[in-house]
Amino acid sequence: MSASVLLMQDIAKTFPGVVALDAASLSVRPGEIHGLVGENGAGKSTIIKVLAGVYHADDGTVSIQDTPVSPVTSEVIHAAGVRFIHQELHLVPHFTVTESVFMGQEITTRLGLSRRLMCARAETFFRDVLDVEINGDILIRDLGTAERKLVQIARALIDDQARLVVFDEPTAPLASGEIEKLFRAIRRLKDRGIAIIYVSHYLSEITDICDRVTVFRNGRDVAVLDKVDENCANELIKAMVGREIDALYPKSGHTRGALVLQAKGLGDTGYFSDISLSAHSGEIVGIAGLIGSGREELIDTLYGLRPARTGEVTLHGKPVRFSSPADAVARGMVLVPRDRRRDGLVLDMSVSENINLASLEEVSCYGIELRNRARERASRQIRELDIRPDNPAIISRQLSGGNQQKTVLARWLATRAAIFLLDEPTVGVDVGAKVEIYQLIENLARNGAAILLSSSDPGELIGMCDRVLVMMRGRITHETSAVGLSIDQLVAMTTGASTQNSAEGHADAR
Amino acid sequence: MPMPASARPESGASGLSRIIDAAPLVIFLGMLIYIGFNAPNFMSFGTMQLVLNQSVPVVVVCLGLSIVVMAGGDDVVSGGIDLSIPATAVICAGIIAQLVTNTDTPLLLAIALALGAAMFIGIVAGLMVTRLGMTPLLTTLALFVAVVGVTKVVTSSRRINVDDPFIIFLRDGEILGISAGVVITLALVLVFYHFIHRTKWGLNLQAVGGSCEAAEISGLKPGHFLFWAFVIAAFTGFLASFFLLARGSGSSPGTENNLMLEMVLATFLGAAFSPRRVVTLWGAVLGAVLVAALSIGFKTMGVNVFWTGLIKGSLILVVLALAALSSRVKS
Amino acid sequence: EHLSLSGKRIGVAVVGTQHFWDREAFNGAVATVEALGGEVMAVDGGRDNQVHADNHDILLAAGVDAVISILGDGAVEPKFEALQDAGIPVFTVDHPSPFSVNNTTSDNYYMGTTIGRYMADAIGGEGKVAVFNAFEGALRICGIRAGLWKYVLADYPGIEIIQPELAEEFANAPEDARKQTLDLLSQYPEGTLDAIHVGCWDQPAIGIVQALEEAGRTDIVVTALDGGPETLEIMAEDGSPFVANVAQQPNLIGSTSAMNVARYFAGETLLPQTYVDVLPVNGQAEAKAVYAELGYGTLD
Amino acid sequence: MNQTLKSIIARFGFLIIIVAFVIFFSAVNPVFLGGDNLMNIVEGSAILLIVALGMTLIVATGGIDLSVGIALDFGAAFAIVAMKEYGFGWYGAALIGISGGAIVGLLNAALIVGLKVSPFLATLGTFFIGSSVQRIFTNGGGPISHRRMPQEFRDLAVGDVFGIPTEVVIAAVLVLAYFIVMERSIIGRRVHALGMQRSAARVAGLKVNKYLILCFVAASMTAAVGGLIASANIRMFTPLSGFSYLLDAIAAVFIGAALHPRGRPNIPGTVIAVLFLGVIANGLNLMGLNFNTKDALSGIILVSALALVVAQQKLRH
Ligand SMILES: Nc1ncnc2c1ncn2[C@@H]1O[C@H](COP(=O)(O)OP(=O)(O)OP(=O)(O)O)[C@@H](O)[C@H]1O
Ligand SMILES: Nc1ncnc2c1ncn2[C@@H]1O[C@H](COP(=O)(O)OP(=O)(O)OP(=O)(O)O)[C@@H](O)[C@H]1O
Ligand SMILES: [Mg+2]
Ligand SMILES: [Mg+2]
Repeated sequence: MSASVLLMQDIAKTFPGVVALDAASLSVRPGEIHGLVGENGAGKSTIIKVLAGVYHADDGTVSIQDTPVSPVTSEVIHAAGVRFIHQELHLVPHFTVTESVFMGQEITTRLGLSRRLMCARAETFFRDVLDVEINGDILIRDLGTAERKLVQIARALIDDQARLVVFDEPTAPLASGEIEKLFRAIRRLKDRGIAIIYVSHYLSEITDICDRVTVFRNGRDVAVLDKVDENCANELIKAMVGREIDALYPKSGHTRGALVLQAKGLGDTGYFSDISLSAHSGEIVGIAGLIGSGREELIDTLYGLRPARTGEVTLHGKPVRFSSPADAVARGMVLVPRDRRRDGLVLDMSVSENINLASLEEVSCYGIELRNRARERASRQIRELDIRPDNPAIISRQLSGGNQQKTVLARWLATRAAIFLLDEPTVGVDVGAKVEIYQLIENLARNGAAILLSSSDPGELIGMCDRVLVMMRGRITHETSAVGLSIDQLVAMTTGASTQNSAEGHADAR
Repeated sequence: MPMPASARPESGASGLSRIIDAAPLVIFLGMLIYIGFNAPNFMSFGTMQLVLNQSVPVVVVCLGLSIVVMAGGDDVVSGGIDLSIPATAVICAGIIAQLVTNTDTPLLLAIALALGAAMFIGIVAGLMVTRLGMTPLLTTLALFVAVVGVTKVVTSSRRINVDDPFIIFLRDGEILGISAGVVITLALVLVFYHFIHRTKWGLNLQAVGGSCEAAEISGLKPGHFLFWAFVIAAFTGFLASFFLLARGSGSSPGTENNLMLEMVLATFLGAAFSPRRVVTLWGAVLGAVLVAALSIGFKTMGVNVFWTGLIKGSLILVVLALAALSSRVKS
Repeated sequence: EHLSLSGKRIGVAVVGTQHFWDREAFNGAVATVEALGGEVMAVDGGRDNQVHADNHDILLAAGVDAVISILGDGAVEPKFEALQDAGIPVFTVDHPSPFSVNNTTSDNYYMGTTIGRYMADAIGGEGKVAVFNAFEGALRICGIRAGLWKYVLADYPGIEIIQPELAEEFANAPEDARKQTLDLLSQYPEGTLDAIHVGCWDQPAIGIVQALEEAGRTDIVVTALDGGPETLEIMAEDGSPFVANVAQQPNLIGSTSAMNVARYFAGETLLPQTYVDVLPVNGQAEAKAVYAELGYGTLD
Repeated sequence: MNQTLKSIIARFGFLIIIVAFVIFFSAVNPVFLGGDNLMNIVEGSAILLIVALGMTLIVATGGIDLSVGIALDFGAAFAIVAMKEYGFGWYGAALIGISGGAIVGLLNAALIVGLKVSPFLATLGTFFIGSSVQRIFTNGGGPISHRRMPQEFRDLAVGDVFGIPTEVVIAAVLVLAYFIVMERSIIGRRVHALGMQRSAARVAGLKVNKYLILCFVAASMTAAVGGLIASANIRMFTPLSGFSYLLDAIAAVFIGAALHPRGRPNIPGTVIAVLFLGVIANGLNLMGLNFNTKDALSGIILVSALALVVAQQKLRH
């Protein structure tokens, strides 16, 4: 047996103006789960794409099973048994599960497709390998996010030729219950002798599942950890960021002000019902819940993206009815959406255009844009939030995830909104940028903003919030102070394992 | 213990949503039934056959258009669309008519030349879209203009009669008591259906249109499928030219505009009929036949000719709005 | 004469209704069928000859008692044949066909020669002439009109027809002709062009006159055919460059065709062609007179 | 060497093509470069330019408007009828004509914003309905002629302002207005944003629906201005004549967008493209070709020009 399934050495890749990879190496041993971590923009995705044959490296060598591969093309790599589970759920919504699993590798007879055979194969695969029951004839668009991820996995593995599977941030769209499903599936793959590269920003996941970890920084591999346990998180952070991070979450000490946002009996058939909540100025209120718990729909409804069927919302004591986000923004309530590439930024506009998009009046005179003022204003925000690169003219699409998220925040900070709805604000954001974003949120609260923080990261909720609301199956099942709340307790509540309203008593204790 | 897949529950709302799903089709059929009771002779075998007969050229080009839409995605502006198919049909008809009638060229040679012209158009469209990355709407619109222009040179903008027995057979012939054109078209539809829904290539083509990234990740080359979709579309234009020649007993100038409008209408109306609200082969065929039935119905009913456009346009908009509405209710 | 179509359903197929002539012939036929107590089933080809031909199938399927078919090209012939085979008599308007009982029409030969003479006279028998002539090859009646116009001009060796001939558009004809004329005028400066003729109809002439006025060119005369109310109005203006036309009576033609249907059912024998008078219009005074005579109103 | 050639094409490709055509046309017919003829080209392009301005706005919102021709027709029809039947003065008639266009825009907006029909299909529907309404109103499509219209109205088309033809002045004013709104104002910024990524613009608090309605109404009203000029040009309203501007307007917008460094629909690009189309049409007219050949050539030139502009844009990146 060879010493490594994959050996990438001194890979270099430069984009116009950006050195994405600068002599980066990566070595994966047979049958191991190999973690790959690093800040946003460290080059993780780029090296994966070099391996996939999407980008051609400027320099460096790739060998698989000790055989050099050159040139690296998607065909060769696929033939060598390397499979990719991309971060994005690239699936055709109106295709069936079977069609999606076998896309590009359909089984045919002389008469054409053998749909029944494929369907049976897919269902067997789900049952035997992934330990789930998924109907092969169901449409992708009727599936939950976790199942879609599993379909992606099945597509990569169905031909039984996989030796190395690359997961790029697979858990980003998942909630903790679903992550467990996924981990079980990954461990089963490992048991079958398949090597795995696991890219993630969640260090707890890395320490949980990986055997070895490579750390990237600025386009280089800066450390390889051969032994991974719960205690090496700090070591990882230090290698990633290049400095110690003493605390992920800023110390909070909020003074709770006036009641700003209140919802009573909010409901939308099939998604959530009877939701009552309140947020005060200077307060961070968390919303916990699995995907499908109605958390996302609730946030969208508050922001006017979806109509509320029942119930009412009051802002500053006045009842409001938002028919579109514009109404919400006009009243000082803003949203940092969970899908920043779709809803957060106009990707083909520059950073400056995006930052000014919600407050164009302020950079205009009689409706005519004052370009210099706009640019200066954007530059100021870029500097303040340390968005990199610090060029306001750069197209937002070219920014890394963390910097894109900061751009969205920068836009809203510039409007001096009073209520912030934050939907998964740190998904896909590296640890260093996370700390900065947390600090920004903290500052907002200190300055009197009311913040609703919806997240699937229990640590984040406990670390940042004053109060946490837990949603399950479209209802708020718990309301609890975050003080003294443990991650286990919170997970138990979101998954329904905990039935007693343990912390409800001290909801308003502080 | 295996966990059940958490598909979105289909109970409760499904009754209502199924009614809304079917509403576009129901409205159309309702309209036809109304016409049936009010127009003399409408509900007869003859009229049905007439409806099918008259929709034949549109059905054939609709096959091509729906394949391009399937491969390119159904956003009309940025996705796949091929407006040049009717122009291809018209130039092929022009070439065949001109050569056969005015130069005594053997029919087969004329057909071969027409096929060559169609393939050329398809390849140009395909290359411009896949290689240059031009928007299909613009590309095929411009090609439409150019091809119609060249057609004028080919035919000198004249009406050309064709009385070749094969063309006459397509017009008047019968197979098993049903008009030959209809039977041949039905066979064509079945072949295309098999090709798109029962072969690997067809499924992959749909995948490319459904999600370009998904297809790419699965090792499919979107450009390849889109290119061939345009070539196939041009081929349907070539096929349609025979039915144009048959129905007009030759080639008449100025057929392309109407054919284009009807093709687009039928194909996208077909999407409104399909429960998933996506362009499908059957939907397009159904759309073409129903629009023809409606037109003939209005004419038979004696609706004022100046008003038919208004009634047809409004009805179609109602149907499209309902379709849009129901897909909004669903999501 | 007490003709009647009561109890009869008459199909009226018209190739399109945008053009004055088509529309008036259609309206004349429809009104007369209804006045005679018949029921009308009208179909419109939207100016697409194929659709027009197809429409005859619908009339056949609907089982009408007779068909009046207005204009159209060779695509309708097999349809006429099918109608005839089914025992449904076909009456054509401005479309001679072996399968029609009767064709009611203007004398296109007379129109072509008359306008040729008028134009030649207007320019003193010599000079350069531009012609808009897109339909000569496409439609038989246009072939007759333009062909005979040229036939007459052959008698005037001093008249030269500028090559290539121009092509008017059907949709937006006046505006398109206006632009083309402006281009033409920059090519043929003052004194190098004497007349512009429209070979088969007169809508483009509206734009041609416009262009001449805009360019301030008084050295060019305009002639055309059909004599619709708009063009007669233009001819009736003082100093109009539009000097000659031959007016048809499309409404009367349509109406006559409908009468012929009634005559046929009354057992009368019809001649294959019925000619409806045309009214030559030479100059301003005649334009005013013809305008009044055709019932379009009065022009002061 | 190959590299320098590429960079030259990348930077000046389209310009080279225009210049090449100008040289070619003037070589074939010296009249082409005459002052009269150049003015002909500009004047002849005015209506198309006006229609294309509205189309640029619509394409910037990510949509398309197949009913601009109907708006143009309505503009012409409403104005002519207002003057002829109701005795309105020229400015009253102009306002009524523009309101006629607004009706078309409002119908589009209602379908697109209210009923969520896609712009392509919605405006196609409007096209059918609008065409039919014209036929009903004109008893089948007869022109409405008004030879004795007020001279002021007629001057919209044939008058001049300080020696510049009025229609050119109107087009220039509209170009300027559109340029300021689309390229320099915050409205334009918002329109571009919602055109590029609707969902993100919505979440950013832009009143997407309001802007869509505004854009469709504005585009139709602009086309109606074109209709006013068209009706003044020939002193009558010809039903269904607006359709002939549609394809050229779309082509101009997309050629113009391809000329933009980031591929956005833009006013200067549209202006250049319209003039290009005008040069081609005029030049071919002056070449003295058989009219069938002329149509074929202009179509082939259109396709090639498009391919070239896009190739040029690709080379630039
Ligand atoms: N197509 C591209 N064009 C230009 N620059 C790029 C491109 N793709 C990536 N980059 C740049 O290369 C660098 C590495 O990006 P990469 O996506 O590999 O980072 P990453 O480690 O995957 O970050 P994240 O954790 O945010 O996903 C970044 O600075 C990024 O901006
Ligand atoms: N395709 C969808 N579109 C909209 N909402 C959906 C969709 N799929 C699921 N949901 C929402 O999610 C809710 C529950 O979904 P799901 O069955 O995935 O949850 P679950 O069974 O609680 O979670 P798990 O994924 O852990 O099994 C649904 O009632 C619905 O509100
Ligand atoms: Mg990445
Ligand atoms: Mg990433």
